[in-house]
Amino acid sequence: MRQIDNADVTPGSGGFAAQVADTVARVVSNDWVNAEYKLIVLDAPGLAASAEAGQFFNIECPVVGEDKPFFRRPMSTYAADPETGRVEFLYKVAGAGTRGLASLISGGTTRILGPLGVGFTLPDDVRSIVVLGRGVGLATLAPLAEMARDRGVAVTAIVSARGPEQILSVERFRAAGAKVEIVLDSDGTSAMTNVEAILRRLHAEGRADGFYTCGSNRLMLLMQKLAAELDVFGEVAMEQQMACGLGMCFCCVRNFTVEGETISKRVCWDGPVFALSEATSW
Amino acid sequence: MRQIDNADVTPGSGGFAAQVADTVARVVSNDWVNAEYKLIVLDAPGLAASAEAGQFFNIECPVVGEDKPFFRRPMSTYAADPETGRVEFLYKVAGAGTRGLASLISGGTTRILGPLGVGFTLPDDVRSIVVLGRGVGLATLAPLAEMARDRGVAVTAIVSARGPEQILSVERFRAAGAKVEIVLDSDGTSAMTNVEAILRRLHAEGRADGFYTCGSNRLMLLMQKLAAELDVFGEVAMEQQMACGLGMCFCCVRNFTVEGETISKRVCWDGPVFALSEATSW
Amino acid sequence: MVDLKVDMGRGLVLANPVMPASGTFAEGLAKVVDLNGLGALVTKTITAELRGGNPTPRVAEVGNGMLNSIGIPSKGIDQFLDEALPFYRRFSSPLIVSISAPTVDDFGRAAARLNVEGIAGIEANISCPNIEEDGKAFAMRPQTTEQAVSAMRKVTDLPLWAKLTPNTGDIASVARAAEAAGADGLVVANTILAMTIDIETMRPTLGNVMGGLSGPAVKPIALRMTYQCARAVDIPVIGCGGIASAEDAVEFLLAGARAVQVGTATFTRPGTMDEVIAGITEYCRRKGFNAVAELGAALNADMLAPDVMEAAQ
Amino acid sequence: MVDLKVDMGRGLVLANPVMPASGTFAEGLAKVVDLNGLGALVTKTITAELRGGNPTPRVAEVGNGMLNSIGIPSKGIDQFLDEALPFYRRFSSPLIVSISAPTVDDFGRAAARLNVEGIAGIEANISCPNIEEDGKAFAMRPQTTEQAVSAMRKVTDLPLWAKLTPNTGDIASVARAAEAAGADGLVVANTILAMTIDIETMRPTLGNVMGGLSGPAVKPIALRMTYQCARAVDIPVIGCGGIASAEDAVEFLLAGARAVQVGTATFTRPGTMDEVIAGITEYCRRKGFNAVAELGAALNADMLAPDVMEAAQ
Ligand SMILES: Cc1cc2nc3c(=O)[nH]c(=O)nc-3n(C[C@H](O)[C@H](O)[C@H](O)COP(=O)(O)OP(=O)(O)OC[C@H]3O[C@@H](n4cnc5c(N)ncnc54)[C@H](O)[C@@H]3O)c2cc1C
Ligand SMILES: Cc1cc2nc3c(=O)[nH]c(=O)nc-3n(C[C@H](O)[C@H](O)[C@H](O)COP(=O)(O)OP(=O)(O)OC[C@H]3O[C@@H](n4cnc5c(N)ncnc54)[C@H](O)[C@@H]3O)c2cc1C
Ligand SMILES: Cc1cc2nc3c(=O)[nH]c(=O)nc-3n(C[C@H](O)[C@H](O)[C@H](O)COP(=O)(O)O)c2cc1C
Ligand SMILES: Cc1cc2nc3c(=O)[nH]c(=O)nc-3n(C[C@H](O)[C@H](O)[C@H](O)COP(=O)(O)O)c2cc1C
Ligand code: FES
Ligand code: FES
Repeated sequence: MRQIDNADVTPGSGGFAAQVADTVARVVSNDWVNAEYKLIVLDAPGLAASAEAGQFFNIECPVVGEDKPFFRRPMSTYAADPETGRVEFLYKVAGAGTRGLASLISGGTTRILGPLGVGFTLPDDVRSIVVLGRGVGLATLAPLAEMARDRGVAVTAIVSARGPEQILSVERFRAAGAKVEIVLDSDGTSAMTNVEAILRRLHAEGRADGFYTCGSNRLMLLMQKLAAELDVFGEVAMEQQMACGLGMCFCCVRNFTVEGETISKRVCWDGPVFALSEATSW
Repeated sequence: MRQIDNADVTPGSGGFAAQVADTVARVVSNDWVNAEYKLIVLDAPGLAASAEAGQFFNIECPVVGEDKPFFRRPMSTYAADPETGRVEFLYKVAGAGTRGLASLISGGTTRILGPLGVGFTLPDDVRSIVVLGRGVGLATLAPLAEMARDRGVAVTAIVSARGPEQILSVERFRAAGAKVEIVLDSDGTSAMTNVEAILRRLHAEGRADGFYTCGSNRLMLLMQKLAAELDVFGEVAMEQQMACGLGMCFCCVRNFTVEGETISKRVCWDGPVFALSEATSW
Repeated sequence: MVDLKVDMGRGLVLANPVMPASGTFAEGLAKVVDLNGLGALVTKTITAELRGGNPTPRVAEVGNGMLNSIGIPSKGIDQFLDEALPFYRRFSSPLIVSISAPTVDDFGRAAARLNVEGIAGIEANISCPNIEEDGKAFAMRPQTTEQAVSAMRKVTDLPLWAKLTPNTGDIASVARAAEAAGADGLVVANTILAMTIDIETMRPTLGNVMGGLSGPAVKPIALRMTYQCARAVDIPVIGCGGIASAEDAVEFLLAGARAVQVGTATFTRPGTMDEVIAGITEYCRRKGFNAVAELGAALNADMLAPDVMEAAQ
Repeated sequence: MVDLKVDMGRGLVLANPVMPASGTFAEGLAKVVDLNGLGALVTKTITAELRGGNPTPRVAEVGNGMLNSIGIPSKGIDQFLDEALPFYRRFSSPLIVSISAPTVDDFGRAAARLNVEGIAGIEANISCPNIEEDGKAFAMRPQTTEQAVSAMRKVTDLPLWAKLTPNTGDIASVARAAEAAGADGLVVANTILAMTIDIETMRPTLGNVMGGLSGPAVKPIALRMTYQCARAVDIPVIGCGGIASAEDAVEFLLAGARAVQVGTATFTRPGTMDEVIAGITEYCRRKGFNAVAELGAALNADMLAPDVMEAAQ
C-alpha cells in the first residue's frame, strides 16, 4: 500500500487519528544473527505493527558510554505483524547508534516512530518478480517476498554477499516460497557479468515482470539498465542520512531523474522506495 | 597535616612526583546506611589512600538517564587507609551527581581526584576537643576523632540530627574513644540554648581546648561566639559549589574576616578547613 | 484552569504559546500530532524564486545538538499558495508563513503576496544573506534589519515577526531596529554558525563546510539573547533555540518570551510540542499562576541592561 | 618520531601545541600534572588594579558545558610579579601572561610592565569591557581591537597574542585588525555569553545573571571561528573552546590552528592536556604526518571565504 498522501491527513472534526505513532516498544529479544548483524524483536502493538514492506521506522538509540546518538536511526521493517503486535528489525552494528541499539536487552524499551515512508508496490500486471539485494538491503527486501506470496506473485531472490558467512535472510525468502540464488564475492559469482546473465536468464524464462533492489549502487545500476532495456517494472529502496524521518528537515534528499530533469526528493517522504527508472547513482 | 604549600611543588629535576592523583577507583561496596545516605567503599591505593582528616576528593559521578552531572562532586574523606588502599565516602543522595554516584555497583569504577585541600589541624597545646556536627558534616568530622585518638587527644562529639533515624557516625565516634552526646530536633535537645549549655559545661569541665564544626551555619556561629569568648582554638570545615577542586576556577570562594578585613578565599584550596574565627555566616 | 492564551499583538491571540520553529515542521507532522493543538503553525522559509538546497551531507549530529546546512530549498511562493496553503487551511491553528529574500525590495514584494485568506502572519527570516551587502545577513546589523522590516511593513497589515540571527554581536540593537521599523514580534533566534571536521577523512562533516547549530547545545545562548531582546523592546519576543522540554520552555517564558518555538526537538521526539504545552500548564498550576502570560514578569533578578555583552571573563 | 614543535613566531617555539586556557589553570595543577610537559603555561588574566570577582553562585553546569561568571578577581600585577612569577619560573614551559585592562592606555601600561625575565609572551584578554566605549568589549569591533593591540605593540617586543571574543558578529574582521596592529597570534576564542534560569526559584542560576559558556557545548562554534580566523590572517591562531580530547584538538589543528588551549576539560579531567598531547602524536603517526605542523594544510575542503557568516537557513 502506498503511504496515505497529504489529502488524507484531515484534522478530525472530533478526534485526531494518528497515522504514524511514536511507540514505546518493549524488547522481546535482541540477538546476534552473525558476526555483524543483530535481529531485534519488539512488542509494539497498534499502528507500528501495521507497517508494510519497504516502510521504515525512526528508532531512538540509547546513549551508552561515549556513544551519544543524538538523532534517531532509520531501519526498514524486517517484519511486522498486526496480529501479534510484533515488529522486527535486522540491523548491522555499525556506529554509535546501532551500538546503542545493540545494547538493549529483553524487557528494555525504546521509542520507534513509524510506519514511515512509501513502501514497495506490486502493480497488478506483475506476476513474477526478482529481488536483488546485498548486505542490509536484504533486510529491506525480505518482507516483499511475503507480500508477493500473499498476492500470488512468484519471487526469485538473488542474494549477494562477500562470502557464505555474510549470507542473510535466505530462510526468510525460502519460507515465503521464493527461489533463491546466492552469488558470492568469495567464488566470483557476484561479478556484475554473472548477475547480469542470471537476470537475463530469469527474464527470458518469464520469471521477471518486476525488478526490486536494495543495498548496492552497482546492483541498482545494473538492474536499472536491464529494466530499461527489457521494459521491466522496477523499484529500488534507497538510504540516506536522516534526522526527522517525516519529511520535515530536508536532510535526506537525493537526486532523481524525472522526465529527463534532475529533481531532488526526500528519501524519507517520497521514498524510501522509488521507481528504479528515476534513481541516480549514489 | 597542612597541605603541602606551593613552595613544595617543585618540578622534579628528573621525575615528576604527583601530590594529588586522579585515581581510577574500584567500588568495593556502595550501600545505604539510612534512608538518605550511602556509604561507598573504594579500592584506591596510592596517593588517594593517604588522605588526612578534613581533606576531600573531587569525584566523577556517572551519567544515568536524564541525570548528566558535568562537574565532579566534592566529598570529604570519611575514611582512608594507606595500608588497605581503601577510601570511603559517606554521602547524602541529593541531586544529579549523588544519584549517579549512588548507581555505582561493586566492581564498577570511577575517578576520584585527591587528596585535596587543607585538612584539620590539632595544635600541640590542644589536649581535648569538641566536635559538633549535623547531617553530612558528621562525615567530615568522623576521621578527626581518629586523628585525635592517635595523638592522645580526648574527643567529645556532639551529634545533632532531626530525629533518631537521622543520627550518623555515632559508632565511628565511639569506636575512636569519643564521648558522644546526641541532640535532636525531635525532643528539643538540639536547640541552640541547650547546645550552648553543653559546650559551656564541657569547657568548664576542661574537656574543650578545641572546637571543630561542620554542616550547620547556626552551630558554626554558636561555636564561633563561644570560642571567641572562651578563647578556645577552633576550626570549621566549609562547603561551597566547586568545579575544579584544585584552586584554579575561583568558583568556590567565600568571604572570611581576617584581621578585621573581609577577604575572599577558595574553599577548595585555602580550605575546606578554616580557622573558626575567620568564618562568616553562609 | 490555567489560561494558556497569549496576545501577540495586532489582533493575533494564540491558544497557547507553543509553535514549531521554521524549517523543522511540515505536513508530515500531521500524521503524528494533532496540529489543532498547537499555538500556531510556522512554515519552512519560502522564497519568491525557486531555490535548490546545499550539497549533502546536510546534517551532522554534534554532542547534544544538530548541525545543518539544509539551506532554503524553495518551490516558490506560487507553489506554496497553490499547494501547501490549502493543506494548512484545514487546521484551526493560525498559520505563520516564513519568508526570505535576497534584497530589501524582494522582501517587500514577497510580503505583499501573502495578504491572502488563511495566512495569519508573516515571519521574516532576515538571518539570510543580503546580496546588496556582500551577502551579510540582514539581521547582522540594525540598519539592514530596519530596511528589510520597513519594506514589509509598508505592504502588509498582517502580524509581522522578524526572526533574528544569533551570529550578530549586537542583538539588542538589532531588536530595537526591527521594533522601530514596525515589527510586531521578534523570533530569537535562528541557528548559530558552526562547523565540525571528520578527522578520519579530514573533511568538514557538512558538504557546505559550515552550518547552523541547533538543539540543546545552544539553549543557554538563545536564552540569554531572548532575555536581552525582551528587555530591549516592548513587542513580544518568541524564544527559540534548544527547547526540548516544558522546563526549557518555562525558562524562556521567565526570561521574558511571550511564546516559544520548538525546532530540533521535534525531530528526535515528534511529540515534544504536546509535552511542552502540558508541562507548562502543570508548572503554572503548581506555582500558582492563573495564566501563562504572568510568567513574563515573574523572574527574580536584578535586571541587567539588555546591552550587557560583556562575557564574565 | 612525530615532531610536535610549533613555531608561534617572534622566536617563540613551543615543544608541543597544547597549553591551558587562561583562567582554567593555576598552581594547583602542578600537584597532578607535570607542567614541564605542556607546550606553554598561560596564567589567569591579571589586571593592574586590584579587583574582586562577581557574586556567587559563579558557576552552573549546563548540558555538556559550564556557565561561569567568575569575573577577573585580580591581586594586581605587583603581586603577580612578586609571588606567582617565581613559582612559574621553576618550570621549563614558556609562560604566557594574560592581561586585561579597562582602557587602551591601561592595556599599554600593563603590557609594558611585563618585560621581565621569565615571561615568554603576553596574551591580551581583549574580550573585556572597554570603559571608554560604554563597556563594550574591545574585541567586539575591529577598531577598538586595533587600538588596544597597537598600544601594547608599542611597548613590548614579547610575543603578543590577542584573545578574541566569540560574541562579536564579525570575528574575521576583528582578527585582521589585531594582525594589522601587530599581534603575533590570536586566541580564538573566549566564552560565549549565555544564561540559565532555575525555574523552581525563578532566579537566574548565576548571581551575575549572565555568564560565559564553555566546554563541549561550544566546540562547533569555536571551531568555526578558528577556521574563519585562520583563513583571514597569516599569524598563528590558537584554537580554544570545548577541547576535551585529542580528537577535538586535531579538529582545531585541521581547521588551521597552530596550537590549542584546553580549558573547562581540565576541571573535569585534570590530566586532559597530557592525554591530548599523547593522542595528537598517535594521530599524526597513524595518519603518516611527520610533524604536527603539517596538519594545518591537511584539510580537504573547498575553502569558503572567512567572512561567510551566513547561517545555512
Ligand atoms: C530507510 C532506511 C532503512 C534502513 N534500514 C536498515 C536496516 O534495516 N538495517 C540496517 O542495518 N540498516 C538500515 N539502514 C541503515 C541504518 O540507518 C544505518 O546503518 C544507521 O543509521 C547507522 O547508524 P550508526 O550510528 O550505527 O552509524 P554511524 O556511521 O555512526 O552514523 C552516523 C550518522 O550517519 C547516518 N548513517 C550512517 N549510515 C547510514 C546509512 N546507511 N543510511 C542512512 N543513514 C546512515 C546515521 O543515521 C547517523 O546519523 C537504513 C537506512 C535507511 C535510510
Ligand atoms: C569540601 C566538601 C566536602 C563535602 N563532603 C560531603 C560529604 O562527605 N558527604 C556529602 O553527602 N556531601 C558532601 N559535600 C556536599 C556535596 O558535595 C553535595 O551534596 C553534592 O555536590 C551535591 O551534588 P548533587 O549533584 O547530588 O546535587 P545538586 O543539587 O544537583 O548539585 C548541583 C550543583 O550544586 C553543587 N552542590 C550542591 N550542594 C552542594 C554542597 N552542599 N556543597 C557543595 N556543592 C554543592 C553540586 O556540586 C553541583 O555542582 C561536600 C561538599 C564540599 C564542598
Ligand atoms: C533542519 C533545520 C532547518 C531549518 N530551516 C529554517 C528555515 O527554513 N527558516 C528559519 O528561519 N529557520 C530555520 N531553522 C532554524 C530553526 O527554525 C530554529 O531557529 C533553530 O533550529 C533553533 O531552534 P532549535 O534549537 O529548537 O532547533 C532550521 C533549523 C533546522 C535544524
Ligand atoms: C572558570 C573560567 C574562568 C575563565 N577565566 C578566564 C580569564 O581570566 N581570562 C580569559 O581570557 N579567559 C578566561 N576563561 C575562558 C577560557 O580561557 C576559554 O577561553 C573558554 O573557557 C573556552 O575554552 P574551554 O571550552 O576549553 O573552557 C575562563 C573560563 C572559565 C571556564
Ligand atoms: S529525514 Fe527529515 S526530511 Fe527526510
Ligand atoms: S573549585 Fe575551583 S577554585 Fe575551588
